[in-house]
Amino acid sequence: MKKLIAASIAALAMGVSGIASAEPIKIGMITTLSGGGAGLGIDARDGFMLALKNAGDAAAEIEVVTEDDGQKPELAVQIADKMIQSDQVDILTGIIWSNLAMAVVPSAVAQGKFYLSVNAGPSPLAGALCNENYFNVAYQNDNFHEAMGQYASENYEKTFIMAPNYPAGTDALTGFKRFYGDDVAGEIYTQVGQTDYAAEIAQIRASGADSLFIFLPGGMGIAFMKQYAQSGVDIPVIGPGFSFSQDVLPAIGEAALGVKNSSSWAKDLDNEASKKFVETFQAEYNRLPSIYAAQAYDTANLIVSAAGKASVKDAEAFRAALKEADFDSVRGKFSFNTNNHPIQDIYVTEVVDEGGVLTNHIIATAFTDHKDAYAEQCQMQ
Amino acid sequence: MQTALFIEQILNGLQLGVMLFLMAAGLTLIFGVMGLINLAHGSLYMVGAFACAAVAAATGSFWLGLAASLAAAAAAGAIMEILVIRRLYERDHLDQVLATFALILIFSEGTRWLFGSFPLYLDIPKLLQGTVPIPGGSRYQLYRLAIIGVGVAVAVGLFLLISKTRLGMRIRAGESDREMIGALGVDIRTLYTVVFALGAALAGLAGAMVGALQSVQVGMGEPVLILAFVVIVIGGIGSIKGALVGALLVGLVDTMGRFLLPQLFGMLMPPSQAGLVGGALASMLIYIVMAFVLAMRPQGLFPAAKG
Amino acid sequence: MVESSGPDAVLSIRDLCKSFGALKATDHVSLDLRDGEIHALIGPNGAGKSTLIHQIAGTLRPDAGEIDFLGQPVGHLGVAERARLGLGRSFQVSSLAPEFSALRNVMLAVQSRQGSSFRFFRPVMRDASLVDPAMAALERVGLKDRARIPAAELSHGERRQLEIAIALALGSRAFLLDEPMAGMGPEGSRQLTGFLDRLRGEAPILLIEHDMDAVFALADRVSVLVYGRVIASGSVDEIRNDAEVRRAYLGDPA
Amino acid sequence: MTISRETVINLALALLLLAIPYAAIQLGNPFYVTLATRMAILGLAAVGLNIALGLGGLVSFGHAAFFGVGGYVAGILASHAMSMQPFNFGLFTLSGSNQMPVIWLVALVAGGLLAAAIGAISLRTSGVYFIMITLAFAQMTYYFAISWPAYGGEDGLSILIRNQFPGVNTMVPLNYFLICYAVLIAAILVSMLIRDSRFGAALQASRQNEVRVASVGIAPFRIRLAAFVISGMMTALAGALYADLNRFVSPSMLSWHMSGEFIVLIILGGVGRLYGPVAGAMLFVMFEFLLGGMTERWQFFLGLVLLGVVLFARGGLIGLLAGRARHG
Repeated sequence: MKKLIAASIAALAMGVSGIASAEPIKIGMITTLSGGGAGLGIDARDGFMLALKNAGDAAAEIEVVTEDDGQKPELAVQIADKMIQSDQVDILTGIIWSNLAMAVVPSAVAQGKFYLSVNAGPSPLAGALCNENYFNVAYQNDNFHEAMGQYASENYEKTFIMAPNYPAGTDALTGFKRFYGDDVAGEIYTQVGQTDYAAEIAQIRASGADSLFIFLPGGMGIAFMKQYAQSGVDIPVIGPGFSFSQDVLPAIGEAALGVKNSSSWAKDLDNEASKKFVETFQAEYNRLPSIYAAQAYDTANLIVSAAGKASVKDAEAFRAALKEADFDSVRGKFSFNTNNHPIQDIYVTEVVDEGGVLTNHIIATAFTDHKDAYAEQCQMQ
Repeated sequence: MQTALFIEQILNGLQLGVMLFLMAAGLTLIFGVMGLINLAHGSLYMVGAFACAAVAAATGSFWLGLAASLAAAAAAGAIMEILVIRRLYERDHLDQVLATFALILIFSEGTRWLFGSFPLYLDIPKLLQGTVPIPGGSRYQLYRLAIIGVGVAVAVGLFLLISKTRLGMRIRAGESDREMIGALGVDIRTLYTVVFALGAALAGLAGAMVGALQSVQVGMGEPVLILAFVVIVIGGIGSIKGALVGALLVGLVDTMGRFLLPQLFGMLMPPSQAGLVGGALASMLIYIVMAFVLAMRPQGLFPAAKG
Repeated sequence: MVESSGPDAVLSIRDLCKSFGALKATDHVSLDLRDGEIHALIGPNGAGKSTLIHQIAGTLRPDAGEIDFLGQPVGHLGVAERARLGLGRSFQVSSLAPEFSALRNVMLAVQSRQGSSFRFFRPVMRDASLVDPAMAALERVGLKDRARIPAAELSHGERRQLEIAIALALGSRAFLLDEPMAGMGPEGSRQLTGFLDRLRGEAPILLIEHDMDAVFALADRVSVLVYGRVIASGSVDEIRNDAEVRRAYLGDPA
Repeated sequence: MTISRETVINLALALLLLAIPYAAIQLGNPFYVTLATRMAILGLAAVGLNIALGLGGLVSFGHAAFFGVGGYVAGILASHAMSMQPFNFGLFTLSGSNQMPVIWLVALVAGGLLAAAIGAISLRTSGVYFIMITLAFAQMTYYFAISWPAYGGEDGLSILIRNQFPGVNTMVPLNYFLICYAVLIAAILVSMLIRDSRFGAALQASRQNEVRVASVGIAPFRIRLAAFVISGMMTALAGALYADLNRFVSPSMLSWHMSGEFIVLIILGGVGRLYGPVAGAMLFVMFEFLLGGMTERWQFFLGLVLLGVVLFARGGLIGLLAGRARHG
């Protein structure tokens, strides 16, 4: 009986969407294309579209609607409602920021839609709030901080740590200390959106630390690095990759040279998929790709691989196809943990000057086949 | 080492205070003379920063940029006054709030239109780069000392302007009796435009100087505007002296709060928690100070003759 | 010049002082208001008459001195509390709710007299316990026909009448009237004089007035205020013949 | 008794708002139901503000504080209900709730308490001081929400499943619209009663002439404080509904742009008009949606329109349609 109903609903759905030979997939991409964080969203969108283009015929039936969330959670929710109710998308993706993801993802998956994260990986979605329809193709937020904690524990004695006073900030420092230990030279939480770090720099100078770990995304990091360089303090800086990725490096300028940071991908990573990605991205957009573009590129390829195996209308089969992660990741090896979050290697990279362009080169591997710390809390069957 | 840190933090507080004074002085002057509340003052700060960054990028000279920021903010202020603000003097505060709120939207979105969403970058001039030694054995950034110096110079200049010059006499007359000054034969419309442009130029100057330290982006004026409001509410609206005292108070309280509160809580709880609680409390501290001042003196520390 | 207040004093003021900087606006003023009388307060412009009224009503705080009303000190009370005790006041410059009709202005006073303004649901215009007394007060001052006109549209004289209607509606135990005749034509002044004459039976009036004809026609007692000091106090005849008053105030060269 | 032109326009507006979602479903564009719900909720918030601003002349630039507190009440109660963790107050514990009536009640109380605290200090001042102080207090709650990590801080707090109303499936957009619409109409009726009551008389009189009110024996401070509290409560209720509409709360509900928007709604519709806030909210949301669909620069044009309204059309939409306001 149940099967019969399911079958007739499927028939109905097909009736609505129009019967096509290959199963069409409609993807709603909500990302940040305006405002201060637009650079990240634009990179993600471009990386995603590039993958579909490179996939050629395999992606012919994939349609993408893109909308700008302006980095505002309410707007993102409104767009998600509209995409689900009016555009009737099958898959949502594209959100850069954790707070927007927390606003959109739980109710989207509760309505039976797939959500694939190209960047944000807030801890609740990896743990207690995990969902079979939510796949994170990027990282769990703590991962890069954990890698730096690991690196610092091997290379430094007294690290001073600093992050903004908001959940991603506390997660960052918690993640760092998970592998470094609690014995830090100092720990400061700054205001979100703070633009002047004179008071903090004074404390860092006075602390006698031998290294400084910062997590200050976006404009905060740019402002801090400029002021830090001017202050005459010469304690080496380390941080997660987001603060020193390709999109922000030109803004920080020389002050970033030599900074060690962590990433799951860098453009000198030696594999075929990565080489093709970097090459075609530069040809298409005439700039170097960032980690955001790389993750979105992988996300699109994951969808293409799943679409080749199952119809998106058959949620169960499509979910299984996604979970296989049977695609050529630019990160080399990539698989999903029980909570649908990545198992991947994380590298330590260093900012170098490559013929006048600042970029990151891999110098070490911090973790091999790293899993996040929240999978145990995920009750997903 | 602790003394050095303390001195450095006090200097940081002074620098923030001085920067707030540049904003608050214009706001309070405009309110004192014209009785107008201008929410778009933060937009003039932004205009100054963008003008400085754009000109500095084009010419390679921070100093030309600084001159441009003064000129651009003063011009934007004068145009704003002539086109819009002039019609608001006789209106109630509600209309003034609304119209200047509309101006913020226009300025912010207009600037984004012209310059794009990405922050512009402005560097500290070569001359002021580096640090100088301060008592206690530490070093302090030269540029921040220069900002303090500029702030003190502006404060002295404003004081002289208002107490010694003809323009100052007219401003004082305008503050005490708007009709009398008309009767004296002063062209009141021009006076208002000049005062508005002066306030705008101060805001633009602040924006340019701070822009070099931080980043130049759309919306940068709004947090500063709200701090400036707190400053003039504490100081007494319409009083330049109040603006100075209020600005220094807010600058010092904010900086020292962020510095000392986490340490204070650190005596009671583990450091990571102390950082969170102390940080949360520090971000509200100036508002608590404001509430306290108002509970004692509803007209602020230096109430102007009229409100 | 300090006079003792009789046992029937409704309002009595002792040694009131108020300075604005160097200017002594009120300089050890003592006076009282007895049941059933009209006590006129006269003096040249700037003598401090309005400042005195402000202190009695509570809008200004005196620097020193005492104010007793109905046998109890009121110096520490606010404007609203004094008004609720029964100190009714009219203003030198008309002070009304301009958008409200004459009727609603008076109803506000009735509402205050009845106690709570914290009633949220019953529409006032359908509340006879408010409308009827207010109409009655308007009728007494001759404004019944103008009840529905917004206060802003009333003539100058009508606003004066409205202020008195408000004081009436408050059920005041004493009236402080600050130049009620100002801006009225001769006919209006004559009518108002007659009205105030009858009003004194209801509650005593402390009257500030420039119109000397009205003062001399109405007042039981007159006090003369010059440079913040009461220089003379007595019956109309005594004041008319007081040399100091003639010199200081009426400009008599003698 | 004749029915005034304004009453006719008010009725027409109320019916129009009610008609939008039904038309949207007929036209096969269910997203407009969400837009209409937004109109109703923002209208409710502005109806609340209008009690302080329109009737009392209290230009509060900090009503986002109440809106946000209402939102956080909904989010926090729901998250505790979801995780089955009761609130621990030391001596006793209280469980969370996902029932809208309970949430609304708590939101009203929380909004009222916050308004009483802010009002008690702010109302000691007037004019520009009042505007700036209310703004500053709202900023204080904003920074508090951002830096207090227990309930999401800057990230905000998700309500996974919309809270429930007895007997109604609130996840159906039309049902939720009807709930919000009913609350809006009830709030308008309450504010009408208040306007015509003794309290309303004292409140409106103290806007027109504070000294007069005091001199007839009514203390304006207490009247204003009560009005501010009622106003804050209504706006907090709107915040709780808004949180459930988005199934998400974040500090941006507390930002000063939000406070500005509420004032804008009132001005667009017409100050002191019963339905002004509703007319304003309908205009604003429509404007935001239509212009936002056409250009990313819609705020620029919103600014121009707003400037035009303030400078040249002070009566707002209802003023244009119904002519000058009359006060009985």
